[in-house]
Order: sequence, then structure tokens, then C-alpha cells
Amino acid sequence: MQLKNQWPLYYKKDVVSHYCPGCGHGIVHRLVAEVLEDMDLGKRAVCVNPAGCAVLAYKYFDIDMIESAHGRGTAIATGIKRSRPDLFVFTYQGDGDLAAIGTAETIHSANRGEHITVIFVNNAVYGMTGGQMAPTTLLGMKTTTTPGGRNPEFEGYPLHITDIVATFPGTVYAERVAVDSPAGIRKTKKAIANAFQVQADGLGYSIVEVLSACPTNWKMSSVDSFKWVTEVMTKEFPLGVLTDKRKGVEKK
Amino acid sequence: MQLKNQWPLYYKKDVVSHYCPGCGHGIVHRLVAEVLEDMDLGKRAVCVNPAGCAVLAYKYFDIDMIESAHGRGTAIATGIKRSRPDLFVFTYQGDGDLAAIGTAETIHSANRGEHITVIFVNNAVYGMTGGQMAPTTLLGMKTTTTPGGRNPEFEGYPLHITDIVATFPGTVYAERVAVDSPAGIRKTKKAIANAFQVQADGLGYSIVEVLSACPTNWKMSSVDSFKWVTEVMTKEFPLGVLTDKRKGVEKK
Amino acid sequence: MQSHQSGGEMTKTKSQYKVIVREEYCKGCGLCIEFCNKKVLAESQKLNKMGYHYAETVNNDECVGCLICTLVCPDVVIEVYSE
Amino acid sequence: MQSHQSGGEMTKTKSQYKVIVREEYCKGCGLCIEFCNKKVLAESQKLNKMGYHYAETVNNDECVGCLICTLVCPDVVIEVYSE
Amino acid sequence: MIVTMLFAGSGGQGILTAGNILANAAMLDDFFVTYLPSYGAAMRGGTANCSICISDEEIASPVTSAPEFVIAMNQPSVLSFVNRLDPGGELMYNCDLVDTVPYRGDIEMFPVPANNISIGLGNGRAANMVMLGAFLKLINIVKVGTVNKSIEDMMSSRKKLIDLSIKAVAAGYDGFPFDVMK
Amino acid sequence: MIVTMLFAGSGGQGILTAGNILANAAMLDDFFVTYLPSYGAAMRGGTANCSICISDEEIASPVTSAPEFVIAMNQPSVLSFVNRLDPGGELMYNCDLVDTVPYRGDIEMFPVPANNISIGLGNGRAANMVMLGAFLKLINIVKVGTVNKSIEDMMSSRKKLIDLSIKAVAAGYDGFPFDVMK
Amino acid sequence: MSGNHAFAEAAIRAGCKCYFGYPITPQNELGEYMAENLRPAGGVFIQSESETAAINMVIGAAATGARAMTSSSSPGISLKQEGISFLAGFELPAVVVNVMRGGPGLGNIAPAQGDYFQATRGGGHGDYRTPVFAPASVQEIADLTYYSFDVADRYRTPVMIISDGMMGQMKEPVVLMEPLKNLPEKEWALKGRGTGASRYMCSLILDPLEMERHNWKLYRKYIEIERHEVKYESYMTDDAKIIAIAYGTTARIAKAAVNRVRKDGIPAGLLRPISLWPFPKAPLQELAHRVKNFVVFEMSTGQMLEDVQLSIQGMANISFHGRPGGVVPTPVEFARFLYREYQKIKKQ
Amino acid sequence: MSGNHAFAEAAIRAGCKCYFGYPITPQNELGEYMAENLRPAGGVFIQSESETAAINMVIGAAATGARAMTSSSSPGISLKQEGISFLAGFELPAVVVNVMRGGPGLGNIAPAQGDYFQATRGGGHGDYRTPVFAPASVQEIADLTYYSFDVADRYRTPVMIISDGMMGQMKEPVVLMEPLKNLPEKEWALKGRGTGASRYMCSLILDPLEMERHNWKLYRKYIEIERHEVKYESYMTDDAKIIAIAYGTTARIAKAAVNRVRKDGIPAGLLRPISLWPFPKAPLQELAHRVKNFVVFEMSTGQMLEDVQLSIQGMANISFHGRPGGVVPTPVEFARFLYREYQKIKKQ
Ligand SMILES: Cc1ncc(C[n+]2csc(CCOP(=O)(O)OP(=O)(O)O)c2C)c(N)n1
Ligand SMILES: Cc1ncc(C[n+]2csc(CCOP(=O)(O)OP(=O)(O)O)c2C)c(N)n1
Ligand code: SF4
Ligand code: SF4
Ligand code: SF4
Ligand code: SF4
Ligand code: SF4
Ligand code: SF4
Ligand SMILES: [Mg+2]
Ligand SMILES: [Mg+2]
Repeated sequence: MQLKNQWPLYYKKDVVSHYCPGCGHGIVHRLVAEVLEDMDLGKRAVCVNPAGCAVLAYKYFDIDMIESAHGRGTAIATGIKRSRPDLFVFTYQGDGDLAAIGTAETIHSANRGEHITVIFVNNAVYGMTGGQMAPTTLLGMKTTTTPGGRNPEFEGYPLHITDIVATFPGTVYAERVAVDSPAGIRKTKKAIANAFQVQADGLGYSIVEVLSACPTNWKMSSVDSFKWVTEVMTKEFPLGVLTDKRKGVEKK
Repeated sequence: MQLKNQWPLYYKKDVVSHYCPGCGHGIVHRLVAEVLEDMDLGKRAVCVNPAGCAVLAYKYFDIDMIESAHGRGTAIATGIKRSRPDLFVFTYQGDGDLAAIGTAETIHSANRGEHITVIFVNNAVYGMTGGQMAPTTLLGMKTTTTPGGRNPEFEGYPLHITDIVATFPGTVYAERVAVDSPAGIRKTKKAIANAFQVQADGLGYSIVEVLSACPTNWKMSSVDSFKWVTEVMTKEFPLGVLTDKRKGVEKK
Repeated sequence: MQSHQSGGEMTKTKSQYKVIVREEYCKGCGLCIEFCNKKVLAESQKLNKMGYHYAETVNNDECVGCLICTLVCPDVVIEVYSE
Repeated sequence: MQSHQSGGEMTKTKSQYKVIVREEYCKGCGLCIEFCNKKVLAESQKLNKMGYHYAETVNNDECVGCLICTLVCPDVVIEVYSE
Repeated sequence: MIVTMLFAGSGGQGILTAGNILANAAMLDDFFVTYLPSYGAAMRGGTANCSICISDEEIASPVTSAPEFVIAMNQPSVLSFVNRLDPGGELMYNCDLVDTVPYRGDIEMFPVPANNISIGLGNGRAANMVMLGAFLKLINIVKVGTVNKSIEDMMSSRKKLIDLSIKAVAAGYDGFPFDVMK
Repeated sequence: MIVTMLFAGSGGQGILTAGNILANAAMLDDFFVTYLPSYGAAMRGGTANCSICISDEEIASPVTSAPEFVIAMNQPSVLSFVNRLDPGGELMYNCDLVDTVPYRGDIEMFPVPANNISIGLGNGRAANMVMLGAFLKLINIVKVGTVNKSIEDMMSSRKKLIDLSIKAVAAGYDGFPFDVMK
Repeated sequence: MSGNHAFAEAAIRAGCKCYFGYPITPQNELGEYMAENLRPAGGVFIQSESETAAINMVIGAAATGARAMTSSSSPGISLKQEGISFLAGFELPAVVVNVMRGGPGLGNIAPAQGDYFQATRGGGHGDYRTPVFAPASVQEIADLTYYSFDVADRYRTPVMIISDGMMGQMKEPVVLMEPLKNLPEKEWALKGRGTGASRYMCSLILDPLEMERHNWKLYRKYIEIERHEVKYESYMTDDAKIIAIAYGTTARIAKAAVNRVRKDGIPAGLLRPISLWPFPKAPLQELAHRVKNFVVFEMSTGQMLEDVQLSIQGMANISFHGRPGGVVPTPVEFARFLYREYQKIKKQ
Repeated sequence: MSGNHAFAEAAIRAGCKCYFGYPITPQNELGEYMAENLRPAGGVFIQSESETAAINMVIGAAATGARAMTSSSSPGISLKQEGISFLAGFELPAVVVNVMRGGPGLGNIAPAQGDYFQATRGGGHGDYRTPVFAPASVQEIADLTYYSFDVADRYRTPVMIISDGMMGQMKEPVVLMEPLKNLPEKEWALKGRGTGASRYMCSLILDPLEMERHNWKLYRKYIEIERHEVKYESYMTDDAKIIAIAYGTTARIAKAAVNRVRKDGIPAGLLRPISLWPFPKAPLQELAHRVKNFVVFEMSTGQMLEDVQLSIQGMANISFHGRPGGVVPTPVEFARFLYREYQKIKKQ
């Protein structure tokens, strides 16, 4: 008998992660590890992990890793990539990390067209700290800091930061995907591969926004939270390629 | 004989400003003071002035003023306006202040739809500190930190932050104008009046980006620098209304 | 890789795949159960050491080896073997 | 407010406006000189106390009171009076 | 008098709720109380626990370095905390989820089939309340009535949950000590 | 020996350039030198100034609280700095832009018509170099030749500017002291 | 009531009208309580985009004369340093809560006292000080929070309250104070010039001599605060031969340790600084005339230790026992240390 | 060469490959020099979007083993505090220059020494220290910058150099050192795992006991630094009866003052701390056995003063003369103060 689903080379084996049951982070992690292996990038990869639920990602990925202060991932990645352009550098960030405290770093690293890749896990909430509002929280959504639901009068609107970043000349590839179903997961892997290819080819900045479930803070079952991504979240954050400036690449 | 050009009520009289000859700040200051008077807002106005050449604006405006740490103007304005919604609150900021260090505050105050107005003086350079590159510096433009001209390989592209902010639902009014000619100056005054009106009517966030000359750091004569705004800068930063979500208002 | 060995016949055959849920790693999220079109997996009545109702293989015969269960599992718990 | 007093006539008349450059406040940027369509203003040969070649009224007669000079002056230096 | 105890279990087992209800009840009964939850990791994987001190005088330190009681809802909790027990201390554990208890000659042990009892009440989710009930009987300091009141306070209007919880506490209280073969 | 001086003028008058050239020349002539510009305000409105110390031994403090020489290019500079002069100190000022010098009995004063001389050379922008030339004559420490070399160093390849500057220095040096009626 | 809730509720009762904060463990419940309760009470709650933004929103609100507050934990407090320096420069009143955690860097979320230097020496730039209070019970959290708003207004200064995860999470019974109503108006506040003269608030003072005057003015204010705002608790110090010095969480534990060793006849006492700046220098000096042995307990590698050394100026022995990194020491551990130190003395 | 240029050129010669900074007066020339010269020399120059971003870029570059640097002035340094704490937690080498200005708040751009506490006590959160050097001439700026990179690498720690606008702007002749080539590789650096084991760098250590071990490890490192990296200059202290203590700009002025009063027969001397942390405690203590009068000069309201008090521990009199806010005191002023203090002594 032969194992059909090989354990990803750059994913530490048999570690029980700290993620909650059904958390999308686990899926995105595995996909990233698979793509690193498929594209043979793992040996020269450095991942910058965030303050957020993925702060412990270094316990799971089996590549060189560095943690960042909350929100500063892309600044650290900039330092690494500029110092060692031969390395493959990506950040892994949550929506609070990337779109709230890290707004300036996100915008300016993209605008400089840094040759880095950003894996942006949008779960519409601050997971790590127990479910506060994120910039991406949907209108009306209840969180611990919007007990009556997010009210645009007070808290404004869900921020579409990937759309912003996609408008920059230096952003070569930007796509929004969702790990909400087998098809969504396959697309996510494809998107990550495209984004990684941009950097591997020396073209510039790339970002993949992944809509991802946080069953714990959404107070839903895992299955319901996946459905919620599909049915509700993608209405506010439509999926698709937001920009693709690669030349000579067959566009799908 | 009668003086045709009255001294603006909210502008301190007969103070020699510290601005360089031909500096656009002086013009924008006067326009703001005039509009405050025209709309009778001066009595309840609070202006947040930046770190930048306009750091001394409190010596010129004759209204309540508070200085901000570099880039934090809109956060301070948020604090003021939320605490005292009856006040008329605006920031006066440069391009380094608003679009570099203040990026996150700019984006999020607009996205929250704060009821404040931002007067954004874009002179494509850090004036105050002696002519370093700003996020708005044009490609190829020489500054003290881009001695060979801004190179997109290293420094990325001019950032169009007002265009970003204009995409937010909470941004009711955004316009880009230029104080580069009598007509431009008149339009600027109009734009400031529109933006102020938005706040006065309790509609939400408004911003006016003013392209403005910095003869000193551009190393041009005043007249040439005004021409440069018209001929070169507006190519990168086209003038016009970027969003206008006022209802029932006659659009021009 | 191999296609159906006894195509066309309507009698139930043993699947060529074997689905193993490493129960001690399972957090019982139920995603594999939900997304397996063949209803191969189900929630166990028992709890594992972490206190979760883990997934278990209840209908291995139906498995078509599509690997959807491994695709959706956030915790790399499931192993699918082929003969 | 009043329109031309002797419209149609080609002889040069004294303007109804008086343009005063408060020279001690002028920074000599030359913007008023540049933008006045009537060439009423010019750069003085002399320097003021701040060390600038200030603007001076050289052709008051041509002034049409359009206030463009006051509009462009960054330092609120110019006063235009009407009779 | 000062009694120190530690409730432990996995994140989803309602251990903090049980501890909170007890602490609150003790306050209602006019004791000095400190309640210190483990906090922060918003992750269900790990263990959650809370330390409670109940005393009739001011409590200098809320830290129960060597608690007199450990109430453990699952296997990892037993392994983590049994050695912290004060000599002469007492361990109450959920025997439905605990296979092995490391040997310590100097403590007493009380198994409670909390999950099964809860399932018996028609809902497996009240195992924490069963444990609480049993524990009330064991320590005999805080009154069941006060605990019921505390439950009502904490669960405000969720009537069904209140009823279930009160029933579960009673079942634990009445059934204790349990005679379990392992 | 230590000589302390302060150059002052408005931002656009090239006062820092003149000071820099002198400081550099003094270094070339093997003196210990400190050069401290006023800095920061990127605004032409205000005054600019720089303090220079030239000494044949290590300079402990670069601050010229009471300089022996003040070189003032315009009226505001004179007003600001004349009172800082050491008793017995010397004030050199640009009489083309200075009307009044506050009375101090204990200093010497040297007017230089720097703007007019510069205009006479065909370009009004070298007034700073005229002042520098006159000042070289006054202090008689640094050689004109070295200053010319320093000008070449600092202005690298801008040939025209170099020529003008050297001419202006010479004009100031040769013309000093000037006989000016005020 | 938990410590974090006590911070929030006491602030509301002290008339705090504006709260701005950014989530960070272990103080999230503070902001969440504000989200739930401040807006309904007519106040302002904003979850800002960052700690930097939060402290600047506080500046804005405080400038209008409103009582304003922010809270965070160690890394977030580092991000507020520029803003705190501005508050000091502007002379604006505000209350800043630091529920400390293990550091440096991300550290962990366990209770620690590693930000003492930052709090008491001004982690921000320039010549300024902030009053710093350190509560040791949930009741005291409430009391000191309430009081801090007064101190802030009285001296027009930011005030810091430092605590840690244990104090923030711990629940204890609390007696709350009456809500304050009708606070006096602040005539210096920005409120639009109306028909009067315009006001401006700035920390930029280009002229050094003027800036110096401002610095000395602040300095005199700090001297005033040092004179009037020292707070501490003496516990069994009267007959003590060995005195523990500890604040906040460690002070509670030290108290238990003192009680324990007293049972064995060891004449131990506790001096608990409640105000960390101004530090209770004088009382310590006083004690040092008589008592020759001091023990400093901290959940750090030794920071308050320096203030003790500065106070005692070589007049007595000082020993130190520290547990950094989020380790909460036990009463037994402290008692053992006291015991050992006391044996050493007796031998001398 | 100006002080700001000397910082930059010495860094380049020390093998600094990456500079990240954000403009702020009075240190703009440092970044501008880097913009002009570092990229052509094969290095990296980025003008970052903020000081916060700059220090985090430094973290990234340092993590790859490159010698990295940033610079700023007071408010900008406040914004870097979180990052500096992370550098300390990560144990990453880097050099941070603070060309101080008047504060608090925006203050002004004139020379000041108000950030001493921030620099020496860790303005950031958690238990850490940073070596701090304070040059007093342009030559020393160059020398200490060059040296700081060594110290940073040797101890794997951020190193701070503090200076002020006067030192930054002032031009003096400088003899520059040879450019360093072929720095040893750092095996701990991130460089991709290749075929080896993966590395990770983190400051998050959730387990308090492990975190505590890390804290004590850092602490031992700091003790090492205290043992080996104390630097100071003694000037005419041998026969002195009154000793001035001052660093950086004030030390230059104090030296002139000492020279001046020596001419009047007053036996004054100067102790100039070059390393502010570790502070030259031992040499001062030594002196205090013999000399009973010390005068601390600072361009602040009194910060290093505390370190002097900590060192001298009541063994001698300490008086203080400070000029905060950007006022640069004069040699005459210091001399007068020395003179007055000396008269007081003689009377006693
Ligand atoms: C400076 C700073 N502020 C706040 C925090 C606390 N913090 C850690 S993670 C986080 C937000 C996490 O949310 P997100 O980025 O969306 O990641 P998720 O956990 O949802 O994946 C916060 C606020 C911190 N560590 N540092
Ligand atoms: C935290 C901080 N960083 C840097 C500075 C220095 N600084 C003051 S103004 C300024 C930029 C000014 O440029 P801009 O905002 O474009 O205004 P302008 O002067 O061009 O009008 C900088 C970098 C500061 N004061 N504070
Ligand atoms: S809190 Fe949410 S994001 Fe974090 S691990 Fe749990 S499910 Fe995932
Ligand atoms: S430097 Fe530029 S922006 Fe600043 S005052 Fe001068 S001209 Fe205006
Ligand atoms: S491989 Fe496909 S059919 Fe088989 S268990 Fe998994 S999901 Fe079901
Ligand atoms: S998806 Fe994985 S973790 Fe979830 S129930 Fe299935 S096997 Fe268990
Ligand atoms: S008013 Fe018009 S015409 Fe008259 S001087 Fe001014 S610009 Fe010229
Ligand atoms: S525009 Fe104003 S400042 Fe400029 S030259 Fe004319 S009068 Fe003078
Ligand atoms: Mg999130
Ligand atoms: Mg600008």
C-alpha cells in the first residue's frame, strides 16, 4: 500500500498545532509548504511570521523563519530581501497585522515593489487576542469590541487593502481566494504558486489574500464557518485576480 | 479709497511668515483662512498642524490650533472631533506627513469616515527637513536622498494616496487641485469650501490635495516652480474631483 | 492510477483505497466528514485524548481516493493509501 | 464696481485702482509680476531689509483691479485700493 | 481559613465558567475570593485553567503554587497538575476522559464520570457543572443554593442552559462520591 | 592661539558657503578647526549663521559664545549678533544692506559694500565672497591662495562659479579697508 | 470584578469620556468593557488602527479638555512613547494603563514587571517624567484609576498605571466609588476661539532659551509632584530588622511571605511603593537609618532596585531576588529568601 | 568632515551594508550621505516610510547577518523603541544613532541631552539593556561608530550612539580607518535552510520558565558587557579636588572650563563617560574615595546625575548644573559654576 498524500517536506511532522479545530490557518500552512516543495523554494526560503494566531508558525514550517513585531512583517521582509536578494522571502500575516497596525508597511512595501510575497489570511477578526474587530470585519458583525455589530457610523467600513495594493505599479500579482471548499483550496494553492513564481522570476511584489474561517471567534461550527466564508464573506470580498502584470504568462 | 482685498479675519496680521519666497503654503494658508471666514467656521474651528514646513502655522492662523507629532494629525483630529462633535476640525498636512509616516492614520481615519477635513499640501518633497524624497516625488526627480533621481527599482512609484482614500465609502469628498496659477488658486478655494461644507453638513470625511510649489527644494525660481506644477506635476497627479458623495448637491 | 477493476458491475466491491484517520491528531472539526462526497467518514462517539470527537472511517468501501478529505483537513490528520 | 469711465477712448487714463506693495513684507518671489496681465508690477533694483528684490508698482495706470496679484501673492503683501 | 484550588481542562470544556460560578458564589457567601484564569491563548487546543482562593480573611497572594484541590477535566490536565497538589491535597478528575493518574501516595483521589452523567441528563455539554456539583459536596464551604444563584447571575437569560446547569450541579452533588471501577 | 568668529546673514546669501570655504582652508593650512552651522530651518526667511574656531591647539569647545569677529551680511544679523561680540571684538558688515549698527563703544567696525562690489564684478551673487576676501585681510591668518584652493575643492567642476568667487575674494581682499560714507 | 474591568469601570466613574485602544493580551477585557459600556454612557470608544494612533487620539481628546484614557501591554506601550512625550510637552492630562507582560520583544503574556524603567524614566524622548502608580489589588486598581484622573488634571500631565496580567485577569470583590459628575471646565482646552483670542497647543519651541524655560517649568512641576504624590504602604515595618520592598503583584506575594516568616519569629516587614515615580525615597531613607537590611523583590532582573539604591545611598545592605519572564514567584520562595537573608544577618 | 558624515563614512568603512532611515533634523546629512555613497559601494540604502519601518528593516537585514544601521533624532528614536526591544530579544546586532534634539514632544532641533534615560534604561519594554556610546568629537564619532559594529556583533546586541545636533553638524578634521573587508560569517544568520536544519528567530517564548532562562541569559550578557565595555576619559583628575562629570558636547565644554579654572589655580578635573551604559561606576567610585566634590554638567534637567549618584553612593557631594531645551552652555558658564562650587568647599 502506498500513501497517496505525502507529508509536505517543509512541514514539521506529527506536531499538533495550537490552532483551533477547523481553523483555516492550518490549511493555508499546508498549502504554502506544498508550494515551497513543488517549486523547490524551501531551501532558500525565509518566512516572516506575524503577531497573530500564526505567531507560532515557526513550530510548523520547516524552513528558516523570523517572527515580527505586530504589523511589521513587510518591513522585516524588505530588510531581508534587500540584504540577500537571492533568498526567497515571504510574509504570513493576518488581517489585523497587515491591514490595521501594519497599514503603512503594507502600502509602502508594495509601492516600492519589494520583491517579496505576502500571504494574507483574512478571517475578518483578531483571532489571537480573542475576537476583536478587524479592519476587515463585516458590517453588522458582532465582535468583542463591536458588541452591537460593526456600525459604519463609528467603525467605518471593511477595508479592502488588497484592492488598494493591487493598484500599485510595483504590485505584479494580487489575487483573492478562499479556503472554504475543496475547489477554493485548490485555487488557493494555485494562487500561492503564481505569487511565489513572481518573486522567483524576479518580477516584483505579489500578494495573495486568503479568506479563512475562524470558527472560534465567529462562534460557529467549523462547517458553518466554511459556509459563511462562501456565502457571506465573499460577497464583501469578491474572489479573483486583482492584478496580474506578468508578461508573457498565459493568463487563465 | 477703499481696500479691495480685505485681510482675512482668521489670519494674523502683518506677521512675516517663515516660508520661503514663492512657497505654496502661504497661498493655501490664506485660502483656508478666507474660507473659514466666508463660511463663518473660524469661531468653532480647530486646526491640527503637522510636522513639516507648516509646523509654525499656529503663528499665522488666528484660530484654535494644535500641533501634531509627525504624521499623526488625523488621529489627533479624530480625538478632537469625537470628543467635541460640535467643533469644526481639520488637519493641514504635507505629503511626507500624510503619505509616509502618517499612512495608517490617513487611511483609517478616512475609512472610519471621521467627520474631519484634510488639507493635504503635496509638494513632492520633504520641505522642512531639506528636500528629501517624499512618497509623492516624481520618477527621476532629484532629491537629497535620491541624488540620481527617484528610481522605481529602488524607491517605487509616486503614491496617489488621495485616490486611495477617495475609494472609501466614508470619504464624502475628495478633490485634487493646484495653486499654480490664478485659476488654480480660485479652484483650490472652491475645493476647500466644498470640503469644509461636507463637514459643516455633518456628512463625513473630506480631503483636498493641493499641488504646491517648493521653489527652495526644487531649486527653481518661484515662477518656474509654478510652471513645473502645471506642466509636470499635474501629469503625474491629474487634477479633478476624485469622489463626491454629497447628495442633492449640484455637481459642477 | 488504476481504473475500476470491475467496471460496469453493480455489486459492491471493496475499495482499492484505505482511509486512515490518525485519531490522536484529529480535532474533530468535521470538515472531512462534510466534504467527502462518498460519506466515508463520520464523527466518532468517543473522545480522543485531546477531548475531541474525532473522525472515523465508517465506509471505507465507498472511497474513491479523491483526496478531498486530506485537502480540507487543517491538521494533516488523514492518510489515504492506495493498493 | 464702476465700469470704465471713458470707454472707447484710446487715450491712456489714470486707473481707478491703486496698487501698493508693502515692500518690507515682500519676499521678491516675482509671482505677482509674472501673473499680472497688465505688467503693473516689476522687480525693484533695490533690496529690502530682508535682502529681497521686492516687487514695485511701475505701471499703476494699467491696473484693472483684477486682484490677481493679491491672489497669487503667498505673503499677503499687496493692497489694491479702489477709488 | 484559606482554601486554594485549581480547575483545569481543555479550552472547550467550560472550566473557566465553572470556576467563575464558584468564585462568584463564594463572594455572595461573603468570603474573600481571588479568581485567576489562565488567559490569552485564544486556541482551543491547549489547556485552560483557573486558580481560586476562598478565605475568610484578606488574601495576600492569589497564586496557588501548591493548591489543596485540583479539579481536572481531562488527561493532559491531570498530568500537568497532579504534582502541584499540596501534600495531603485532593484530586478530583473526570474519569470519562482520564485513563491514568500518576502515582502519588500523599493525596486523595476522587473520580467523577462527568461526561456520562451529563449525557445522562440529555446533553453532554454540562460535564463541567457535574464536576462543580461534586466538588461542592467535597469541600463543603459554599452552599449549593448560592451556586445556583450564581449560575443564574452569570447566564442571565439563557433559561434552558440555567436549568441544565442546575440539574447537573445537583447530579454531581447528590451522586458524590462515585463508585467507579477503572 | 584661538580665533573665534561668526558669519551671519539671510538664508540665501551664501553665508554657510563662505564659512565652509574658510574652515576648509584653515584645515588645509594645518590649523585645528571647528565649523558649526546653524541648521535645520529649510526656510529662507530666517537668518543663517555659522560659528568657526581656528586654533593651533585642540579646540575644547566649538561654541563661540562671545566671538572675536562677527561678519554680518544684512541688517537682522547685525541686530542679532553685535551684542554677542567679545569686548574688543570686531564687526564686519555688509553696508549695502545695513543701515544702522547699535552703538557699542568697545568694538571696532568695518563696513564692506559687498553687494555693490559683487555687482561691479558682473554678478550680484558673490557678495559673500567679497566679504570673505575682506575678512581674510582683516584676520591675516589663512592665506588667500589656500582659500582659492578651498574654493576649487568645494565647487568641484563649476568653473564659472569658481572664477567669479576667486575674483570676488580678491576684490574684497584688495579693497579692504573700505572707505564708505554712511 | 476582574482587574481589567475595574480599570475600565473606575475610569468611567471618574468621568473618563474617551477611550482609545488597540487589542493586546493581557488587557483586552479593559477595551472590551469600554466597548460595551462607555458608548452607552455617552462616551467615546474607538478601537484604533494601532497603539500609535490610540495615544494620538488621546492627545486630541485631552486637548478638548475631556478625561481620556488608553491602555495596552508592553510592546504596545513602547509604541506610545512618542505620544507620551508629546502629552508631557503639551502638558495634557491623560491616563495610560500598562498591563505588563514578559519581554523584551513579543515575550509572552504572563505577568511581569520588566517595564519599570520605561515607565519611571520616561521611555520617550526629552526631559519629562510621568507619575506612575502600581496597584496591588483589584480594589486598588479601581481606587488608583479614579485617583489618577485627578492627578492628571491637577498637574496637567499624563499619568501611568502599571500592572500585570495577573492583576488584570484576577477577580476580587470591589467597592466602587460614586460616578463623578460635573467636572470643572478647563479654560485652557481647545474649544474654538469663539469671540475670544485663539489658543494654540504646541510642544515645538524653536528658541532654545524659551524651550529651556519650558523645561524648567516642567521640572518644577515634577518637583511639586515629588513633594505631594508619594504613596506607599508600610506593613509591619515598626519592629522589622529586614524589610522587603516590592510593588504590585510581587508586593502581595511578599506580604504573604512576611506573614509566613513572622510566624517563625523573623522580624520582617514590607514597604510597598504605590507611586513608583515619585518613588518613596524619604520613607525608605528614614527606615534605612534604623534598618540595615533590605530585600528587593521584582518580577524582573532588577529595575526598581536602582531606585532603592538611589534612596538608601549606601546606608544599608540591599539584596535582590528577581523572577523575570512571566514567572510568578510563590510566597514560599520569597519567604525562603527572607529567611536565608535573615540568617546571614544574624551571623554577622 | 561633519559629525553626521563621519557617522556614515565610518559605518561604511566598518562594513555596514544596510542603512534604513527616515529624515529628521539634525541628522539628515547622515542619511543623505548614505544615499549618495552606500548604494554605489554595493550596499543598501532605503528611506523608509517611517522610523518604525526603518528599525524593522534593520531587524530583517541584521537577521541575515549583514551589518545594519539606522539613525534618527529624539522623536524618531521614541518610535523605534519597540523595534529596539525586539532586537534585544532576538539578540540581533545593529547600530542605532540618536542625534538628540530638544524635547519633550517636537521640542526643537537644537543640541540637547534629554534622551539619556531613554538610551541607558531601555525606552522599550522588557528586561534588556543596550550599550550606549557618546562621542565628544567628530574623530570620536568615527571611531566609536566603527567600534560599535564590533560590539554589536560580539555580544549580539543593538548598540546605541547618542550625540546631538552640535556634534552632528560640526565639522572637524578626521583621520578615517581602513575599510573592513571579509567580515566573518555569522552561523546563526537566516540564509535559507539549504540542506541543513531550519532556523528560527523569535522573541516569543510562551513558557515563563523558558522566558526566564532567556532573560537571565541576556542578563549575564549584560554583566559581561559591564565588565568589558566601560569606556571613559580622565582629564586632570590626578590632583583634582573637584571633578566635573559630563559626556559628549557638554564634556567638551567642561574640558574648556576645567582648563580655564586651572589657570586660576583651581584643581579641577574632568571624568568623561564615553560608554553611558555600562556607566564608568568603578572609576567614579575609586575617585570618590579621595575626591569629595563632583559636579555633573548636562544639557538636561538631570539624568546622568542618577548614574553618578548610583556610583558614588553617598561618598561625596554631587552638585548639578543643567541647561535643557537646546541651550548650549558656554565654557565661561561652566567655569563660573566650578569656581563657585570650589569656593563653597574651601569655606567648609
Ligand atoms: C504592538 C502590538 N500590539 C498588539 C499586539 C497584540 N496582538 C497580537 S496578534 C493581534 C491581532 C491578531 O489578529 P490578526 O492579525 O487578524 O491575526 P489572526 O490571529 O486573526 O490570524 C494583536 C492585536 C501585539 N502583539 N503587539
Ligand atoms: C517622528 C518624526 N520623524 C521625523 C520628523 C522630521 N520631519 C519633520 S517634517 C518632516 C517632513 C516634512 O515633509 P512634508 O510632510 O512633505 O511637509 P513639507 O515640509 O514638505 O510641507 C520630517 C521628516 C519628525 N519631526 N518627527
Ligand atoms: S482563534 Fe480563530 S484564527 Fe485563531 S486559531 Fe482559533 S480559529 Fe484559528
Ligand atoms: S522648503 Fe519648500 S515647502 Fe518649505 S517653506 Fe520653503 S518653499 Fe515652502
Ligand atoms: S479520498 Fe475522497 S472518497 Fe475517500 S475518504 Fe477522502 S474524500 Fe472521501
Ligand atoms: S478534517 Fe481533520 S481534524 Fe477535522 S475532523 Fe477530519 S480528520 Fe479530524
Ligand atoms: S489688480 Fe490685476 S491688474 Fe492690478 S496689479 Fe494686480 S494683477 Fe495687475
Ligand atoms: S507675490 Fe508677494 S511676495 Fe512675491 S514678489 Fe509679489 S508682492 Fe512680493
Ligand atoms: Mg485575523
Ligand atoms: Mg512636502
